[in-house]
Amino acid sequence: MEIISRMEKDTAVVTVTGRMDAISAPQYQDKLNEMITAGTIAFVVDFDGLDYISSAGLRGILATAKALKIKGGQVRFANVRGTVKEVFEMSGFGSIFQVHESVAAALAKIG
Amino acid sequence: MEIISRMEKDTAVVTVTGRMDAISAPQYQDKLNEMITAGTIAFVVDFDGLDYISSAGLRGILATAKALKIKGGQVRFANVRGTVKEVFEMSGFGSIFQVHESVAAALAKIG
Amino acid sequence: MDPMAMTCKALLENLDEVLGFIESCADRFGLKENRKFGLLIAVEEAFVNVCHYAYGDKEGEAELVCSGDGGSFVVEIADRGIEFNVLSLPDPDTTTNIMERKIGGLGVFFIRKMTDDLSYQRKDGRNILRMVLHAHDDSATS
Amino acid sequence: MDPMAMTCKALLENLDEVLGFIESCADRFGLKENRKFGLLIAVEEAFVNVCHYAYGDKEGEAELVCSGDGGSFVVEIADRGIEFNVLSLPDPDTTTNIMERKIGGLGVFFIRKMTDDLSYQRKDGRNILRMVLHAHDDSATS
Ligand SMILES: Nc1ncnc2c1ncn2[C@@H]1O[C@H](COP(=O)(O)OP(=O)(O)O)[C@@H](O)[C@H]1O
Ligand SMILES: Nc1ncnc2c1ncn2[C@@H]1O[C@H](COP(=O)(O)OP(=O)(O)O)[C@@H](O)[C@H]1O
Repeated sequence: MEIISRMEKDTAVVTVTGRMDAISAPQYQDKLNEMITAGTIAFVVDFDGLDYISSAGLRGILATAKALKIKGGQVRFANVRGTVKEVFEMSGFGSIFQVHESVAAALAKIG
Repeated sequence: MEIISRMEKDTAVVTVTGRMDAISAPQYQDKLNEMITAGTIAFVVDFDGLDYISSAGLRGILATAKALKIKGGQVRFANVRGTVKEVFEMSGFGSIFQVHESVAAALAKIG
Repeated sequence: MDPMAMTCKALLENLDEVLGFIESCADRFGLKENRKFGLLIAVEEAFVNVCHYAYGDKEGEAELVCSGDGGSFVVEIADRGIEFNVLSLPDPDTTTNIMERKIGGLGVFFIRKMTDDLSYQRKDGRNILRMVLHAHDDSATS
Repeated sequence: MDPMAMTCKALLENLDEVLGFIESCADRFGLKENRKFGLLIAVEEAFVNVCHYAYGDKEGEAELVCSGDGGSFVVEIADRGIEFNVLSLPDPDTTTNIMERKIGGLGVFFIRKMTDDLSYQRKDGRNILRMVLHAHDDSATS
């Protein structure tokens, strides 16, 4: 798994590629926690290049989303497709999280 | 393993990349036999991108070299390095075959 | 496809090797890419659970066997840990909101959802979970 | 590194999986790239020989176990075929010219040359060949 982030104004756009499994998921959590600690509270996570996500990945997503909620922040997801979309739908994550067609659409909602 | 060939005048320059093992070695033999049947009798084989060669690979090299000898042809090798060089030296192939520093040097000898 | 087996300590650090092994077998069998990712998730969940729960504080082994059975790709994962039947768990609640939501039971739920056919056997002190994927995407994740 | 094992039918078509398994174990152990290729050649020769000779016309299995032993990476390959000790063969003649040259005995010769340490055991009806590579390139291929 590879994580790259860039800032669009005050929003962090985080691109995750590869596979988010029980070994790599903590990397996602660490990266976002680090940015939250540094003051970022708006995130768009781009899953365009993500092939695969297991329950360990969802655990990391949920934990950081909770941390963000407490700070009044938000996280939106873009390009949730294929197997990752299946997992989002099965787990209900597709309903409890904001999912967008593209990074641009997600950014527009943050405004 | 991947094999690409191009003609330099009447000489075929054959580039082999990847690994030449018991599964892929027949591919080398087939490719060269095909060209020999089509009339090519001078070959430079470029091993620059070859990571690995096993005794099955040497078997293929020897078989085609014999077929060429019978037709009065020749095969020269370029960029034999690393583990492939080790294998050539151990097996005596480094002495019974013509090995050159570069494709250009090999082509120069064919003239 | 003839059966191929891999055995290793049931430790999380072996997950990459386990998934690599399953993936190369699935590629050989010719399982389609999208079905393969679903299967890898199911195998991950099953292997991770064996790592976490099967042997308590002790160390133990996990064995994986891949085979082709007609038009189906079959993965069996076995351990010698405490008896546990994946099929006995109820489905988790997947509707609660972010703050209330706990993740528990999703692993086993994914195993059930990502396979076309799932069976469990306790035999000679071993848990054997058999996951089947049909080569053709007829009854998947329904 | 804890031992990891793989078992499959001794068929040439399984060579990719076998080498893939050994490679991922060697990577985990941290074996240097150039030493790894030498080891893969030794494993290929040993596995191919089990495929060709161990079981005659019948089918049989090969088992591979990788482990770390202090500063050394160890691969064991075992079969239940006819008794055969790799160490019993003489070195081949590597000096004859192209037309006279036959390739025979190079496989076993490579196994010996590409390993730092090699031992053979016949035990419980199994041939067990143990190949050792030191992490540090001290005594290789000499
Ligand atoms: N192999 C196993 N052996 C024993 N208990 C298990 C095993 N796998 C799962 N369990 C039990 O089933 C529960 C649900 O597992 P799972 O769906 O993977 O979610 P989680 O691990 O997040 O709790 C676990 O909390 C554990 O109590
Ligand atoms: N696993 C084995 N079981 C029985 N005989 C073997 C085995 N491996 C090698 N041999 C014998 O040793 C000979 C030399 O093997 P090898 O060095 O690999 O060269 P090649 O296979 O090209 O003959 C083989 O021809 C075969 O007779």
